[in-house]
Amino acid sequence: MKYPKLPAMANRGVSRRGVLQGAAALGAAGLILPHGVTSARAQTRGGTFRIGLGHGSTTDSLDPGLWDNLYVQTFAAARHNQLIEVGADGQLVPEMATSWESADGVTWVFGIREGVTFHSGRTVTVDDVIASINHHRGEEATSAIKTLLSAISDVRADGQNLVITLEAANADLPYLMTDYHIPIMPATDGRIDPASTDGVGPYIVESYEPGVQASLTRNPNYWKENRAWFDRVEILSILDPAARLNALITGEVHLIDQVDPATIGMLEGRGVARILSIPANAHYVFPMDARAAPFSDNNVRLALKYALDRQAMVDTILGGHGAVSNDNPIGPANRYFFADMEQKGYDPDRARFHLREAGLESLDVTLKAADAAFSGAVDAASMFSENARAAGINITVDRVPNDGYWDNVWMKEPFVASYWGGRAVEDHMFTTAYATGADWNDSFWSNERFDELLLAARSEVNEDLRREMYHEMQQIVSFEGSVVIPMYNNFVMAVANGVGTPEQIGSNWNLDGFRCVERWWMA
Amino acid sequence: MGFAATVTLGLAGLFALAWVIRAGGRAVLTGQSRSLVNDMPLTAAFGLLVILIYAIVAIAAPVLAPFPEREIVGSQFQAWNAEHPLGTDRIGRDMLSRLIYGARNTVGIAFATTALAFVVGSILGLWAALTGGWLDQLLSRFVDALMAIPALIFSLLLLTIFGTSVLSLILVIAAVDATRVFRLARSVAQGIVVMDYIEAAKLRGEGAWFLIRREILPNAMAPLVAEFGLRFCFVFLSISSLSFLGLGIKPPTADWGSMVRDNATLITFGDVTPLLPAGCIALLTVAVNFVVDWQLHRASGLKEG
Amino acid sequence: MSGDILLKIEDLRIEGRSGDTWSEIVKGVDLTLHRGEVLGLIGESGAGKSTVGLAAMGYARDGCRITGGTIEFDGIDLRRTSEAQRRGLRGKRIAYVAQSAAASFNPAHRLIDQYAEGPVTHGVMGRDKAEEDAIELYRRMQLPDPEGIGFRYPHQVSGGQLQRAMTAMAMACRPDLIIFDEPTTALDVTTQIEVLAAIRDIVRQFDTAAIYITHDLAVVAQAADRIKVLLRGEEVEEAETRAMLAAPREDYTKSLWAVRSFARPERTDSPGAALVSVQGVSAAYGKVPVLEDVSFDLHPGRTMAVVGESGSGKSTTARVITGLLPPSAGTVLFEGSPLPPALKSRTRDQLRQVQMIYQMADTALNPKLRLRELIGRPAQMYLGLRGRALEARVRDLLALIELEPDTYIDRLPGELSGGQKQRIGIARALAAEPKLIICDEVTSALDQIVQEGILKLLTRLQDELGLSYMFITHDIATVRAIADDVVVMQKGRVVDKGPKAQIFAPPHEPYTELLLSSVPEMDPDWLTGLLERRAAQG
Amino acid sequence: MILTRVALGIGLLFVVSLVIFWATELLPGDLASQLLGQSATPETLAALREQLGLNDPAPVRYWNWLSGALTGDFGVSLATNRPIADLIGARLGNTVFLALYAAALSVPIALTLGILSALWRNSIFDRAANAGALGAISLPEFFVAYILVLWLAQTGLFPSMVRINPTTTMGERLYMTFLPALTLTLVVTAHMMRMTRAAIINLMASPYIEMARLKGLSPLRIVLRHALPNALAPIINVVALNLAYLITGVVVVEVVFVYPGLGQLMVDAVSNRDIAVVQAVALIFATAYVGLNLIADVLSTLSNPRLMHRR
Repeated sequence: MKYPKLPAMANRGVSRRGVLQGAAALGAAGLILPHGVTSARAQTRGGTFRIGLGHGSTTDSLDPGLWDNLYVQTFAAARHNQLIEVGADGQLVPEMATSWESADGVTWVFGIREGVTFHSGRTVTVDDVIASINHHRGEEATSAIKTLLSAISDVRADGQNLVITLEAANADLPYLMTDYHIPIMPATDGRIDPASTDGVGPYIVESYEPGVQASLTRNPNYWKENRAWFDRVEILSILDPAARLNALITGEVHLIDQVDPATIGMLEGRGVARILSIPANAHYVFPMDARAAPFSDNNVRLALKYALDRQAMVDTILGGHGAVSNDNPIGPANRYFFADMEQKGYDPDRARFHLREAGLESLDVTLKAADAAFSGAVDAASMFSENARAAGINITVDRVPNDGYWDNVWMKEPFVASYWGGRAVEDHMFTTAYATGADWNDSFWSNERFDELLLAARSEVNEDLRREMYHEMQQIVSFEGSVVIPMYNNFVMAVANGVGTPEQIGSNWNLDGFRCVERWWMA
Repeated sequence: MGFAATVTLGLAGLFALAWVIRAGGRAVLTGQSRSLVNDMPLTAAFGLLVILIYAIVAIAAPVLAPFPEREIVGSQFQAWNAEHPLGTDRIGRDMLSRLIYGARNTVGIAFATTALAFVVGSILGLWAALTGGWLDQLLSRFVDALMAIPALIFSLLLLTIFGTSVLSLILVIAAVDATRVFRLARSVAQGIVVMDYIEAAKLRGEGAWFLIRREILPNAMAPLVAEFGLRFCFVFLSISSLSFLGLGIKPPTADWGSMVRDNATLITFGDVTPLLPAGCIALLTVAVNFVVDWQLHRASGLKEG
Repeated sequence: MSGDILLKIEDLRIEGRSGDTWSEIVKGVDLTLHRGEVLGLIGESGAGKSTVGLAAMGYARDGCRITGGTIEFDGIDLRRTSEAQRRGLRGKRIAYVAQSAAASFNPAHRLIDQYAEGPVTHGVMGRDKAEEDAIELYRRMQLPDPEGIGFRYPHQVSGGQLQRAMTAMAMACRPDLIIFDEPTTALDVTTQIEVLAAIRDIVRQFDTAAIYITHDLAVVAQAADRIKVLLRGEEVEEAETRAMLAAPREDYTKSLWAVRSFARPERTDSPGAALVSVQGVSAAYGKVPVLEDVSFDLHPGRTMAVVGESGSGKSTTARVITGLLPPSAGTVLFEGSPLPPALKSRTRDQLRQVQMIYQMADTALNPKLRLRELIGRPAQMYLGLRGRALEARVRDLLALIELEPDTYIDRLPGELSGGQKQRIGIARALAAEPKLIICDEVTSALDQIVQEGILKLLTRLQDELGLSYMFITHDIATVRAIADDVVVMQKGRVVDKGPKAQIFAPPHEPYTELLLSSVPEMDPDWLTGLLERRAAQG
Repeated sequence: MILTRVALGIGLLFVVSLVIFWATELLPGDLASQLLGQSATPETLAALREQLGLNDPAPVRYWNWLSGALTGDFGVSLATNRPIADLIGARLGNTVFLALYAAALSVPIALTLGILSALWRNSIFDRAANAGALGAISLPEFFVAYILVLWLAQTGLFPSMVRINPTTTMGERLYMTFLPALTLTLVVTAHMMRMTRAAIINLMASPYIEMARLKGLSPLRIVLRHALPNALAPIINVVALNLAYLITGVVVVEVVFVYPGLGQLMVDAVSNRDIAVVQAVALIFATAYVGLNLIADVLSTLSNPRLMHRR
């Protein structure tokens, strides 16, 4: 088992940075598509679907503002709907919002679906939606997305419509509304009850024991057709990887996440389950504090970037379920991904060369890692340090407790392991973590040219120019940036043969964008 | 399975070897050491042999190991083959070499820890028993309080606070063990301090330190040694339980406790690799305790444990 | 008396193990016992008398094995028969009475349960019958409250009574033969005779044959028809009791009561000023008072014997003088100046002046230290001797106590005999060059011949070094042998004190009388006579 | 005597709560930062801290907790706002159930093996039992668990994990928790067995055992009726010690078998800095430990006539 808290932490990465993600193929706002993109065939109702997740803690909260791990996220998706769903293909799909549009990008109008009832029987009103959003706003709000929603200056009702006014124009508000933190919950005099499990989602909560299990039964009045095929859903928290595997093998559960890459081969050998490996923009990183020596010298950073065997890491740490990254936070799934950029390989001599450029014969650095950063982080670090020694770089791996990793190590120590959930929109990725002085710029890197380009690109309308700008930015981050990004990791899950899955699986989140509970079925 | 057969065969071999050596000893040795060998049961001989082998391996690790401790020499989880007799681990380091270095690190750490725990625990325990009164009360109650906190969770707390460097690992486990040792030492000493020779020494006007060092300790040795045997082996277990909670020995240091942990998932698929480090621990435990039991028997069957 | 033969042992050979080497400890002993006959088996420790006694039950202790000879009990060869059959005999037809009843009764069960266990498991009688029977036997053994005593636990019953209860238990199945293994040795003189009498009577009443094992001729003389003397596993001689007492053939037999012949010459010189003066001392363990107003003087160069039964406060007096137990009242003067009551507050020199020798040399010597350190430590501490000087001193002391320095200086106590250990205790006391040595029952754990050696050594040292002894003992014979002055204590009080001659010459204090009269004498009729006399006095 | 012991125990609990509180204070980070994790920004942190009352100085918070606890109110879990009572209730039941289950398996086995190997000491049986026991305790718990799962669960004999809900019957419960119980049995049996053996062998040299032999009793009866009663005290103590362990020390097994017990709760609470829960569980553990030791002492007193029936 990982330290009980850890898997949750690993996923926090997603929880924060995944925001706004999900419109891979979508540029302009407001384009509406029919929902139910995943064509359902041969689907049958019935059965009890059991999920074993390497997440969940006895201290998990029901408060949407504090949802932070795959367990609560999946649990939430099973009982709640949001304004907008992200389809398996990445398209925005109307959910509680039937439509959304904005003339200027400042004032947004959402049509709210009528006649939908909560599990408790009440009909959903605009006020419920407003309360659900406001729960994350205002002084006393303690929500994880408080800062993200700070761009909203006003939320009000206009008949059956919801009107949201922003501080400044933002074409991406619809993505914001897909965030899992904002489920539609029943409101009483303008406030939602954070401790309530009442929602409009596909399943009704029967029992819930935090950190142990939740069982739900199908919502007979669910408004979507050909969704929510199972009669019952049970979500179990199984933190120990071996126990998870055993549960799947012995048929106790039908779906597990975080399959230990080392054992994937053997698991497939058993023939009881199949592996779903979904490429995504999520990536593992080793940020270096660019403010302080030795990392303040780009040659040192380059030396390190040439001193690791990325392919070996993908094979070993991810068991091949991922792709080599070129120190590029923008993933292949992104619109402006710079595919033709010169790929850095494992090249000790080149690394030595850069060391000498930096006026160094050898380099001694300490890399702090914990599996809290991402599962396999410590192994990855060990491999890094092994590779690097050939280049005269001595990396001392310091395995620190998972407990408190994000508070005491990340963005505190000069050289650490970390994880990013990736972004569908380049701008968001760069703004969150690479713009000078950004909240989560965990390498404290600053580059004038980069910042200029970032601003320009945001307002640039010419596709080609925009593409070039983003390519240049990726070039800069890759060769001057202060993060080593060895690989993009797939979402890897193992599914019992008895369960039917659509041929397209959502890549915006793990477990088919949390929606496996309503999209999958018993074959 | 073939593995089981190999193991049984190996153990049988060790026993045979032990028997031969003992026979040899009886033939060659004389006097004191002779009588020592004479009343040595086969189990004890076996134990000594195993410990000896471990010691050699630990000391000569760099010579014996085919590959460096931390070097990645191939793909992960290779099956047993000519180049890697025991295959490779999860990031492709040579299993055999890791095991050999593991002997060095694990045994070293375990020994340091246990030794520390015993120095502190037994001295305090003897002192408390000798002095009695409020000091005894104070120490005992405090130790009780510490023992009332589950060892694993307590060390977890401490390690989270002080970090998981080898040093703090040793200190923390030693601290937790020391409480157990204290209890034992105290109860043993209470049986000794009532002896006439202690009274005689007091009449002579000896100080507490002399009484502990020369009068009590030598007579409390037997049960302490026995406890030492067990505690020594429990250190491995503590370490592996801690690495189960992500607080074990830091990579790339090879230590059996963590190695069991790292490869444990493989057992799910009936792969024997994780059995190897576990087996090393088990074998040592049994060996050490065989010797301890024998020593106890010689020191007129004092209680074990 | 001499009915048909009950037990016939021929050429019995038994080996004992040390380490893993076996050595013969019983070397071909023959023994014949008729029904209803009592055979006294005497010898020193290591003579193999207990081993022979147990062999008569076909039993050998752990670490012993019967290697030769035949043991025929009532026609059954105990060496040939199955263990099961031997078990059938033990407790039923051959019973055993151990030396220390206190240790041989199972502390976890009530007396009567342990009594009934034998008869019931052997199917001799039912539980209820067994209980009635027990009460009957308890009565015959003159135990107080025979109905109730059986329902007590061993620790609730005094030693003398336990010894009788155990004899009763042995009688439970009305065996043909009982082995008495030093049944009275651990008892005070006054209780000893009661038990002795009880045993003798019950054996006669049931006409049971018995083997009575002891080291005390005088005791066995009272009970046995015949006496066999053993020495290192071999028979010395065997004879009818009276014959044996009247005319022992072998020198060894004669030497067995030599201690009675040894006596230090009477002192004529008048005592000097008191070395130690105990003045109105009272003391208590917690609430329990153990000493009340004890006063006496102890003179330089003389031996003062403190006599009394266990619990009379002898040893406590010693603890007060040494400072281990600060008195609740009264003072102890040393050479006229008061000693600080508590050990802690005494100076090194004060500590040095008073040394102590203990009864149990085994527990008084740290088993893990070599003689070099055991003896050397005091000299090192008090006299600051180091290195060569220290070694030389240790060697002198060893020579002084008649142990060859080169052989012994590096031995451990475990490698010494009981007598030698006691000598080391003496040497350790001498090493401090004290004025007073307190000897607490130093001889009572030793064989008589060894005792004599120790006593001679002590007197010699006294004459050479002008030491004073405070000699705590319950053994009147020893007192007669070496004391100059005597203090008689009972229940924490001094009941009688004065020069030896005066104490031992009538008229006596009543308690002194009781003590003196209780000392067994070499006369088979002594016990009978004594009992009659006491009965007469009522 | 018992009263003083109880008083001592309570004092001890107090010390424990202090130690635990002090330790959790030293832990880096606090509940707020744990809850928000990476999402934490200074202002949300501040707001949450205020809300959770983490801004009071440590002594104040300790006092608040203590005064609550003294009145039997252990407060609510800061993380989930659930009353600690019902957070712990079910889990305490589970933990105790598992402990008793394991004890019911291990104690008889341990005693039997111990007595037998004392009876036939230095026999093959004795040595084998001894070596086996040592082998068992020298394997990490989770490892024993995995092996059992491999043998007994993957073959479909027993479930590899425990899924109990209010509707599970006793029978199902016993069936489902068999593997965890068996694991724990393997872990604790060895110690108890060795102690039993040692305690009995220790007595076999005493005169009253020889006396029993000379009364012609069978070896078995001698061990059972004459040795065992006097060996009870140490045996009772070691059993109590292991019971305490079964209640307080089984977090690893809980994790492997997904068993909702207190250990898991405690570890979670620690890593979330949910001090109220940590304290409550720690106190339960300490109480179990103290209580069991107390019971052990009382029992061994009862088993000892010397202490029961004064002269």
